[in-house]
Amino acid sequence: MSGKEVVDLPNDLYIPPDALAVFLEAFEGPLDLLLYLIRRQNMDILDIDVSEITRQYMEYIGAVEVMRFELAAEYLVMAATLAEIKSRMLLPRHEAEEDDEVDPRAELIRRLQQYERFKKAAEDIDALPRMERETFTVSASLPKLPSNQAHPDVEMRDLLLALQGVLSRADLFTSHHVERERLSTRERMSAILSLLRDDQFVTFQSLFTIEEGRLGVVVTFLATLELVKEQLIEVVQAEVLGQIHVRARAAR
Amino acid sequence: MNEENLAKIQAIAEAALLAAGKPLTLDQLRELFAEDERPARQVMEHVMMLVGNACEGRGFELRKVASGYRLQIREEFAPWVSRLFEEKPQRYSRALLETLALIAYRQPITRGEIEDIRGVAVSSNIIRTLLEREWVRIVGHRDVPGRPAMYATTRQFLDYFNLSGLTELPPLSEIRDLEEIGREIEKNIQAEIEFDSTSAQPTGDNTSDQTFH
Amino acid sequence: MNEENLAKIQAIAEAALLAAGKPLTLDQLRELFAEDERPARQVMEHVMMLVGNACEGRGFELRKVASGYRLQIREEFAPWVSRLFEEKPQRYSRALLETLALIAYRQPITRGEIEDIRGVAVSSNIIRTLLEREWVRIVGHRDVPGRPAMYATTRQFLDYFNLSGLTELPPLSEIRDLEEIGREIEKNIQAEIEFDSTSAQPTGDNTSDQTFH
Repeated sequence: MSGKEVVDLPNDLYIPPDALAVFLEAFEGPLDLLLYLIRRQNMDILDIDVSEITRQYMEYIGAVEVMRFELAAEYLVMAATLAEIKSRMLLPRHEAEEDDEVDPRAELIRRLQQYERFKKAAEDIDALPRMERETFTVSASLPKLPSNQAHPDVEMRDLLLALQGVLSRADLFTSHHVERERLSTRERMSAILSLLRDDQFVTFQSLFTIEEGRLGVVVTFLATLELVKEQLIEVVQAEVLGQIHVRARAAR
Repeated sequence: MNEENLAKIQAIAEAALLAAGKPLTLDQLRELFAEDERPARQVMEHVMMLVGNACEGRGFELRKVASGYRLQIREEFAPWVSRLFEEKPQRYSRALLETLALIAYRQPITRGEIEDIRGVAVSSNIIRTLLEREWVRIVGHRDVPGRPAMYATTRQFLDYFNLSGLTELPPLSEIRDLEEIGREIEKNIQAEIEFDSTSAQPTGDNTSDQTFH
Repeated sequence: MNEENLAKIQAIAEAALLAAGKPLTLDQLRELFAEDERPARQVMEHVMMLVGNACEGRGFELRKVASGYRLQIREEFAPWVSRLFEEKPQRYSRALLETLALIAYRQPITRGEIEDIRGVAVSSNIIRTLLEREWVRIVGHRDVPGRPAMYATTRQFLDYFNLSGLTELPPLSEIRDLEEIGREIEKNIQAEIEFDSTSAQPTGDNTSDQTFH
């Protein structure tokens, strides 16, 4: 139904009817379209021939509407704006008032200029060398890296607090039960046990270190007794008054 | 700091940049070293110069971008290297690029302000894409009804476009203020000479566009 | 094939290997070039030798692996490079600290004994972590069915906590008195240690037997 009317499109629009949709999409709005029209006419943006531009703009809008393409509302608003500027341009200008009177086109020119500079800025940004197009990230494969398990720090107070928590929960762990055994004894128990590794007997004597003095001897002795009591070691004396030997009841 | 030591730091820095696959700051590079062997900032800066020089004539180069130093393929080899990748580099729509440009040059800016300048609505898709790419982020809300979000660009944006800062963006074209326009129109009409934008005086507009953080 | 041409092919090959981030075969490298400029296999092989030589004294080296050539960070720089991937150490769980404290105060002690006192199971992870950290060691096995290992603390444990011996650990009586100060410390720690401590009283929850690596 619109074939005839499409033929009536202004020649200087140079748009085949079926390309109108594409054409519409090619513009980023009414300002973009206006800029196109201005540039095509080789007009100075600062001295727009409003009536000519308005005529072309309206023809374009008309053609699009005839084709029943959906037109963004902004295009219609701009059409109204252009019509208004055109009518104001037709009003006679008084010489005397010229200084105060603002050019009716001023606001439009400002907007066009503003838009144009960001349109240009967008092109500039698009032209910047960018990753994945002009340049690429580099990476080399990794050799075997040392295990990087960074260890958490622990404060002594955290440790004590944890213990306190256990103690207050565990009834069987009464204070006298634990406290009777001095830590030095328990430490020595561990030390003795680690001496008794290979299921071998060692002499009882060798557990003691003379340099530690009387206190050290006592600690070692208590530790040995405790180990016996806990059935962790066995003590063997082959003959009366003979050498005493000890070994772990369950060495590794 | 002797030569040998410098060479070692240089090799380590190069290795780290290759391993990281992303920009590293001077301090991140320095922190690779234990405290007792950590190079001073000036030393590290010097080393980075050495790293850069050592790329001379090779397939890659050292670049300083917003997030730090980065080794990257030289632009001249992109035609060959890009054949490695099936996917063609993504193209961005004009609408997206214009929106991005407005955010880059006019940040912080609201969507409404972008729409005012572009003269059309900005689709939510564009904003979402920019946010997802982490090229822009919301830096606050304007204290007006509706409290619209204000957008600004990110370091990732700068990194992606090979910039070390917003000041490296191509300068905005000048815009002549209205009074000036009026005078010039008159002049043009009278002299009928072709107008070219020679006005040497700073417009003041440009500088204000360059304020960033 | 002139020198200049070789140098260009070398740079492109290097760029491609770095951009690919994975091994490339000789043919994959050759296919980066348009047919009319594609180097012969022998030429490409020669170029790979040049690429390898050019890595001399740098942070990376050329390796030939089953699936082709690849550029790899030199192993000697692994200690520094690995710091890039260092994760922030997490905190030890309450369960681990309790286990450690019990081993310190009740050594030699088996896992079963620890569980008896704590009233909950001790995860293998905890024991493994303590062994790996070399704070505890196995000093023997208890002569009961299953021959459970007996744990004791190590010299490293003492060193870490700046103790010359276990006797320097506060006596248990003092720990009981901690209750008072404890509350205050607890408050501080609560923010730091990550265990759910919604209730103020020390509970037997020990949901904290979680993993922690």
